[in-house]
Amino acid sequence: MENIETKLREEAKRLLLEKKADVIIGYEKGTLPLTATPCFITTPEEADKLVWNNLCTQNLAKFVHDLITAHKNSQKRVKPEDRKKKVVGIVARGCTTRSLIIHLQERQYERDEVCIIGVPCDGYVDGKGLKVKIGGADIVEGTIDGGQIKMKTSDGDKTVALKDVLAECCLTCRFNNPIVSDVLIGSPSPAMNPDAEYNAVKEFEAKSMEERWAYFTKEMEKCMRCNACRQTCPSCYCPTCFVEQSQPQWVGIGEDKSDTQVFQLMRMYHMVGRCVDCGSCVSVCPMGVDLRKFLKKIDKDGWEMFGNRAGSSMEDMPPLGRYDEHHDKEEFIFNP
Amino acid sequence: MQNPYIPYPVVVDKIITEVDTKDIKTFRFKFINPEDEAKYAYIPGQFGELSIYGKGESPIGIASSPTQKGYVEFTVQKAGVVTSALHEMEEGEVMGLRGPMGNSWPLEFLEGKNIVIVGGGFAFTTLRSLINYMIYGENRKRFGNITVIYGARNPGLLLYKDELIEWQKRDDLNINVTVDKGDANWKGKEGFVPAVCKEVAPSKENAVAVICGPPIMIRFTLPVFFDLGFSKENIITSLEMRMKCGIGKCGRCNVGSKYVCKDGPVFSLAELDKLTPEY
Amino acid sequence: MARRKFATLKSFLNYIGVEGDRTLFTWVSASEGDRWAQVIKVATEKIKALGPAKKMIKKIG
Amino acid sequence: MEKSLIKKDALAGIAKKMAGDFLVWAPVKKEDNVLFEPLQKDGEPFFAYLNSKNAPKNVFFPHTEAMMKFTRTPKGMVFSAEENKADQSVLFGVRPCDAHSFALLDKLFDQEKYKDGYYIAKRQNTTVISIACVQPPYATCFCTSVDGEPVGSEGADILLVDIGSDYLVEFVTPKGEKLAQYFGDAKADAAAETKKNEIAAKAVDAITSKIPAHEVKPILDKNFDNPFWNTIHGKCLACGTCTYFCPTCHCFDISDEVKGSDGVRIRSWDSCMFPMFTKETSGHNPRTSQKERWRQRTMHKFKYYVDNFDAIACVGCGRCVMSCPVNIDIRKVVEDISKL
Repeated sequence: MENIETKLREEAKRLLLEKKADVIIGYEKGTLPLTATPCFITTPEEADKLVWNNLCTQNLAKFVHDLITAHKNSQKRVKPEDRKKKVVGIVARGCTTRSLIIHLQERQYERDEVCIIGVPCDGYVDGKGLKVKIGGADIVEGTIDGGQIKMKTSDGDKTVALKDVLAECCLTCRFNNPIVSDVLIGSPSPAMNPDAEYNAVKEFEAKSMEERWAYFTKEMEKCMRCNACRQTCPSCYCPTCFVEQSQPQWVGIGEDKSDTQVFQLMRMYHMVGRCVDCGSCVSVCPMGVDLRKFLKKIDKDGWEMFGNRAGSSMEDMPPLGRYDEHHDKEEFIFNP
Repeated sequence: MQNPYIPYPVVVDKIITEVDTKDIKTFRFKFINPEDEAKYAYIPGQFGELSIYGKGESPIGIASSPTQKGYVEFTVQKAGVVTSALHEMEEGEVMGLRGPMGNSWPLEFLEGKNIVIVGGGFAFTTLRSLINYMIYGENRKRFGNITVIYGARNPGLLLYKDELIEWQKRDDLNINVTVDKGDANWKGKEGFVPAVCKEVAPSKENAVAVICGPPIMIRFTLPVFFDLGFSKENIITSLEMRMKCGIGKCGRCNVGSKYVCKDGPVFSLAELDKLTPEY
Repeated sequence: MARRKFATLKSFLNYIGVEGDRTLFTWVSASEGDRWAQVIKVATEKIKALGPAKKMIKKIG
Repeated sequence: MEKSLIKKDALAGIAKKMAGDFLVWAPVKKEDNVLFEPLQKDGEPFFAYLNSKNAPKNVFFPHTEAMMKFTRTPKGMVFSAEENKADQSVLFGVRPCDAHSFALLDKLFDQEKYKDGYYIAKRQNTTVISIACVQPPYATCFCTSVDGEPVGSEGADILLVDIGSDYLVEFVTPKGEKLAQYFGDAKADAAAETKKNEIAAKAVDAITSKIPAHEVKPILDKNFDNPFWNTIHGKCLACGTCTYFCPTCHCFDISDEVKGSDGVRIRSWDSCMFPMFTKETSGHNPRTSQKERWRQRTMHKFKYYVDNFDAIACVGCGRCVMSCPVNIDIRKVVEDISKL
């Protein structure tokens, strides 16, 4: 990874110097042990902050949408002939490029407004899972070295194998290398284990309806409506979410069980053809709601019903934007 | 002790459509429990939370004067969920009223001084309360000259039209009503509020200006008063912010350390200067 | 396409444990009065058989 | 009042005994999280915790709470206030930082002019039992920078201090004394007291994370428009995690919910991090971007609350530091402000 990091910094510097990008969204070291956090680089000197490792968790595509939207809003008061384009650079792994493709398919910005620095990915650490693995101890210091995470914790020294604490979505990732990029850093990472990607969904489908409902309600009860899942999701970019509309009010704002269920159900359902399984919502959820159990079903249905994997190809149309007369199944239709 | 979150039940006693566009109405409420009226003792410049069960609450300045006994009035523009529901209500229906809330126009400070009242559009409501208070019976003697400058976009948008006529008949009030643009029947002044203020040119001697209106009006009116020599201590205004609880708990209407609902809404410009410019 | 949305919605509701028969989709043209009557009749029977909905129903008061 | 001693392994038994007599909130392990929840009949309190995931403020200020109910009748709407009553209860095992937060919340909810009956009723009827932090639970703990003490009793009615094989039980308030019988007859001697003082001093030293919280107030007074405020918010997701987990954050929203002819007015947590928080009906929003919202949150904790209540609205629990999805670290924010 060291080598990739060095190259990444060099490329970032070059892009800023050559004015190929006005800002580069990447990751820097966090203030807590074993964390990396999003950062925005606008000068070549700052590029040395950039890191690339298994602690880079979030899907940064969200910030591309935010920055370009904010820029466009600020340009509204500028005369059309004086308007400037802003090019946002982004450090993107496979899932991040999928989100960018979705933004492009959904016409959120143009291809030349984003400069994609593709990086290979071999998965990121599930921070909550790591904590569980070490019995909930507080991590005081930590390093990743040779596939091992070594930690000083409130409960003594601990070592955990990296592969044992990778995020669930990474373990079965099909697209760990960038799908589209302007600059590609390093050589592609070896494949993860995509053949197993729907195993958990299949297992869940095989349960009885009441078992499934019990699991859904149990997970949703953890939710405290902090909105972190929605806020971090690159595909959740509506200016006003249905949750916040007051005329009419679609869902209550409190912690009522049914309101939480409706919020989560509707947010997840809006991900049909749009969830790239980046795991950001799962990683930011402070309460550890098992969102992926449900979102992966949406991914599976998209693949099985329409042969689509969200954001997997620049040429594809979004699956809900088209229809295949010969192959779309009809058994869901009620024909008395 | 009275739970400050619980409204008093009131009945809509009278609805007066104020403007041609019909989206501003004055609602007169009577308390269902007579003892609540005494609990609702208010001062001009305060506001109340109008509460419609199932819709929510909306903070609105009190338009009537405490000298008007037996009822409380609010002039409300139809805008959000609650105010829209209010506009659908009919006389005789029951709803809720919380308050009174906020500080108020500084009556003690105003006493013995010449008062210049400047109002624009819909924001005239709590100024109307103040005027009616000051001109009521013996109260009038407690204040010096009273000059009123009130403007609306057009004659149809003037509030309290009957009262304006009554006020103009009095010789102890200097009433200047203006519209941005008149119509065929309009015989009064035409022109923006700041221009009329310049024309009327009230003296700064022992005077206080009470100004309330849309931000754009305030922006252009203040320089006129500064030119006339009014100090920031002697210019008073009322702020608007999004509010919910009305009693300084829910945390959204603060400007710096002050809560507009509890410590305001009335501030002098000198006080506002000490606050953060975030409103 | 509406049909794709409906197909995935029904599948998703079923997955989280909401009875599949509570969501029914069909095509009825404005000219198909008889068919419309038939659809409603059978749908009503199905829903009645399931009994009152208990999931995601909000209680107030 | 004399102090008692209890054996360390007696703690869970005492909590369970109390739970037989009234409502007891205790740390409970729920899957991977430790949360303060009402102790069920067959439930086990989890006292081997560092601290609870969420702040126990929800005991007094629940996420969602009914304020009044209304019913549509042929005679029109009839409404009834929710009674401000609360059953006698015990909040067992909060950390001193969280107990400290209650003293701070009291300042707001229990002001002279406007009293918040919903909060006050629960607060008055709840006995707070703290368990002191002999070791700082987390490396991110910084209570000593914000007027807290790891072995402090501010906001607590009873304080338990682990002095080795026993807990020293200190009855801080008359409300705490009323529960003395649950803690047995063993009285603490002078040696135990000495031990406690040693532990308390060591615990203070063990807290190595420090922020210049008191130094920033005069700086904040003058720097509302400092360009520094442009530097924090870029990566902020505008989620409410920091505020929902914060023991002292207390902003709420009020809304009505109706079904058929019945309805309820509820209040529920809100957050200054949410863009809609200050948006007015007209569309105007005095806090236009996340920059203003971050400034508000910081100012509220380290300036506005100090102006109004002479206290910093932060207890140094570190929950916001640990829970922020994008690692915006309030310790660094305060540190940076101190250098302006």
